[in-house]
Amino acid sequence: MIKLTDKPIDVSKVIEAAKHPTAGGLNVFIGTVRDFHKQKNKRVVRLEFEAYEPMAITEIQKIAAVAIDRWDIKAWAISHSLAKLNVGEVAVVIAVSTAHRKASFEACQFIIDQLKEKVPIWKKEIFEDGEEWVSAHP
Amino acid sequence: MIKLTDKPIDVSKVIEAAKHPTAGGLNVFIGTVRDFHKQKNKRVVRLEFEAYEPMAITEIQKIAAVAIDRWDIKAWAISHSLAKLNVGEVAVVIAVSTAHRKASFEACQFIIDQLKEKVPIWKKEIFEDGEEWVSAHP
Amino acid sequence: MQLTIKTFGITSEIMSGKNVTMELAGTTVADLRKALSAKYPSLDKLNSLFIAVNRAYAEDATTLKETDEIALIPPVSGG
Amino acid sequence: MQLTIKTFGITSEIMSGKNVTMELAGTTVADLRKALSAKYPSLDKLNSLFIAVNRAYAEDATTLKETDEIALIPPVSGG
Repeated sequence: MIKLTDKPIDVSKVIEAAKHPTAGGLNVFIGTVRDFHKQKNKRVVRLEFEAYEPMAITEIQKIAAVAIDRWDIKAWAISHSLAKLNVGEVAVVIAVSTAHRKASFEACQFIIDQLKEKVPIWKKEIFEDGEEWVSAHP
Repeated sequence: MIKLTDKPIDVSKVIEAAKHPTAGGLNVFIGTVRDFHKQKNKRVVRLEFEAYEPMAITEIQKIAAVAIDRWDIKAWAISHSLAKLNVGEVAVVIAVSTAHRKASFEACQFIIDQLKEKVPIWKKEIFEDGEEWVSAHP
Repeated sequence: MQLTIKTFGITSEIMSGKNVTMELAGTTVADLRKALSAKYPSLDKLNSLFIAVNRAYAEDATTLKETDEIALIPPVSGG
Repeated sequence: MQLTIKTFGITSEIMSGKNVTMELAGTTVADLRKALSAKYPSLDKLNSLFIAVNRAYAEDATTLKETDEIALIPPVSGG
């Protein structure tokens, strides 16, 4: 299951979609909005997302295909927010179930690492005194 | 938060308890009941748990203390079932939040690995034709 | 040929639009890169800039057609 | 001295009870191990057997008192 949504992400639904009777381990990564940007020493007020939606879904499918090839994944689900988010709210949920637990950790970490590197989704941080597209500039 | 319970585990509650405004990454491990015991080539019908409760809580506290010392953990929560469980049901939930995502994966994996090694909780697998305390014998 | 280019994130601000039309003399992604760079020098200041053709990352050697769906991918930051 | 020993998992089956009283001639965890092994030879077949004293894993050299909370910890299998 892949979902890009401007509604609040229902974490339980993503987890349910990744459950499987042959799985013993289910790893879930939840990215939440941090209140502070350390490098900039600025308080984060809000986040906004933009996505190139059809390509984002295709790229997530490609990442999942590589992961399924590498680990014995029983079920998986990914939901990414495209909403305006406040501090503490959920930006992304990735859930992966495998027969044994080690693979669930490895596969879930691989997927979030790849997502952050390749999937065309952009995050704008809104500070008290301005805003900025994350990672755009050196 | 540490909870041993004979009621169904509320996964959302465990996750909520591990959220923190200074955290950007929240990793969750969910152990579920697998339908099949590969080594024994037997179908699992049900699981039962027993715990030495006060010592189990103390041992989990010790494991968490080591993890907090090793990683910059913002919040964490653990719930372990002591109920009779059917296939697919949740046996354990561990949730750990950290500022950055890599640490959340490492800390959560450390905690489940240590829990399986040291915490006095025992699992009995009920098969169609018998039952057995897991790992008791060579 | 005339291309319509989808922009995202900071590239929408640099190019002042979400769908920007451009006349391209050349035929490849590399030619498009040069044309973009000449018209919008601020694009060169980005950490990276990929060009997607028909919803997939494209190589510099890829040949473009007027009917292609072309998009600029500045540094992604999802998750 | 007389000890009351809490049993868990398979040890409750081997020793036919959840709280088993035992007369111990010696004074240490090692002595208790020997006495248990003599009375319940099936315990030796387990993958491992730890003894907890007052809710913490105990060393063989630990000295026991009648008032200690003593428990047998066969191979754990939580999670």
